[in-house]
Amino acid sequence: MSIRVRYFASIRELLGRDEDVLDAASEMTVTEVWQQAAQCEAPANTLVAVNEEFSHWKQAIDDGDEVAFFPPVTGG
Amino acid sequence: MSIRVRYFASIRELLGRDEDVLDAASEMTVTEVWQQAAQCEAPANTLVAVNEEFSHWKQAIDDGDEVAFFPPVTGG
Amino acid sequence: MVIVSNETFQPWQVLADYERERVGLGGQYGATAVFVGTMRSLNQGHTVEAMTLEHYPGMTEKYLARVCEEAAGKWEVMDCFVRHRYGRILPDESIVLIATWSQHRKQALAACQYIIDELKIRAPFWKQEVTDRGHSWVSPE
Amino acid sequence: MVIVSNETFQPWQVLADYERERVGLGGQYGATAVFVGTMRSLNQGHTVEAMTLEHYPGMTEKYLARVCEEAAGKWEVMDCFVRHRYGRILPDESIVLIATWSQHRKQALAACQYIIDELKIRAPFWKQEVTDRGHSWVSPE
Repeated sequence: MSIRVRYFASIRELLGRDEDVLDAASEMTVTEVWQQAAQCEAPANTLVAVNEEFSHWKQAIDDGDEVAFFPPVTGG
Repeated sequence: MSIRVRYFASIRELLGRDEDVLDAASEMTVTEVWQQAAQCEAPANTLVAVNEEFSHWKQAIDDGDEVAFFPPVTGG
Repeated sequence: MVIVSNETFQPWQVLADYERERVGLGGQYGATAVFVGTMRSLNQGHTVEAMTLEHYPGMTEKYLARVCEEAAGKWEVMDCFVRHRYGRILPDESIVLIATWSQHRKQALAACQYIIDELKIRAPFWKQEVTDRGHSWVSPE
Repeated sequence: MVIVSNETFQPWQVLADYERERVGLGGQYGATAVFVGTMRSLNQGHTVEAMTLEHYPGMTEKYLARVCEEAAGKWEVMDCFVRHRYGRILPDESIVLIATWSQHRKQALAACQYIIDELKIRAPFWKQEVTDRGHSWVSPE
């Protein structure tokens, strides 16, 4: 299965890229997506979205999902 | 002494006039100003201002003061 | 600034003009909170054709200026603006415009809310509605 | 309506245009509450020359539309409008505009406050400041 992994703001800068595409053999959680794609420890307070909705690290990911990692937001 | 007494909104309509001028021999309270000027019972919830500031019925009035009586406000 | 006038006003035009003519605050405030009260054509189930807003000239301006000062004392606001109509008002016309400017949003919002709440409770205005049943004074909230 | 755009906007002009083009609400709402967030040239004691606002296209619009729906469910608001900038922003430029329309002032004010609060907490925007000390990500409140 194929998963699009996106990074924003300081996470994007930390990793030096704004996305990865994962080809995974079996079902993964968000935590496993991070580990496999980023290959480093996630900064404290990193937030997670799955398919443009806020989610959590234990969420199971399906084929075609988009997973995003980003720091606490500062809009408005 | 001379006191200007003003009436607004439903109080003005009740009394059929928008002001009176009282010539008083001695110091008066707001209550006495109402009694002498309006010569009827004040409607419940009537509010009082003295010299354009919210006041109360026991306030003593000086020569030249302006006393106003009006119903609860409904601006905004 | 407090303006009490019988002229109609367009709130967004008033704010654009006010900000353009005001000096020295550009880049300093991070938050503006605004409240606009508008005349409705329907009130508590009956059609309102027009409204007459009476006020106590002199006391109104004094009272509103004091409320603005109080708001500026309670929260760190850099500027407050209040404009209120009196006289004959038609549906969809603006009755009151309140705006507050602050460095921070919580201050601007709290000050704006305070001013409209105090205005509603104490500012000497009285509304009389013109309906198909004649004239009637509006009851307080 | 939710608009997320990198174009500068003048909030009062946006509101005037929006109300003019909207049909069917004239005379129905009695209260409009507005919040505008503006870029400051000074933040926590240092001069800010510019800001870059990054966002998550798609998620941002979805999230803001959901917050507006939530606000309309919690309070009786007839309409909500949100406009938010992204990209390079200069001091004194507007960052966000929120407006709510309701029959009653408490509903309009509460909904407006809710939308800006939720936006601040959760909408996927990230500010980076350009100061004389270089670029730096803004810390959350």
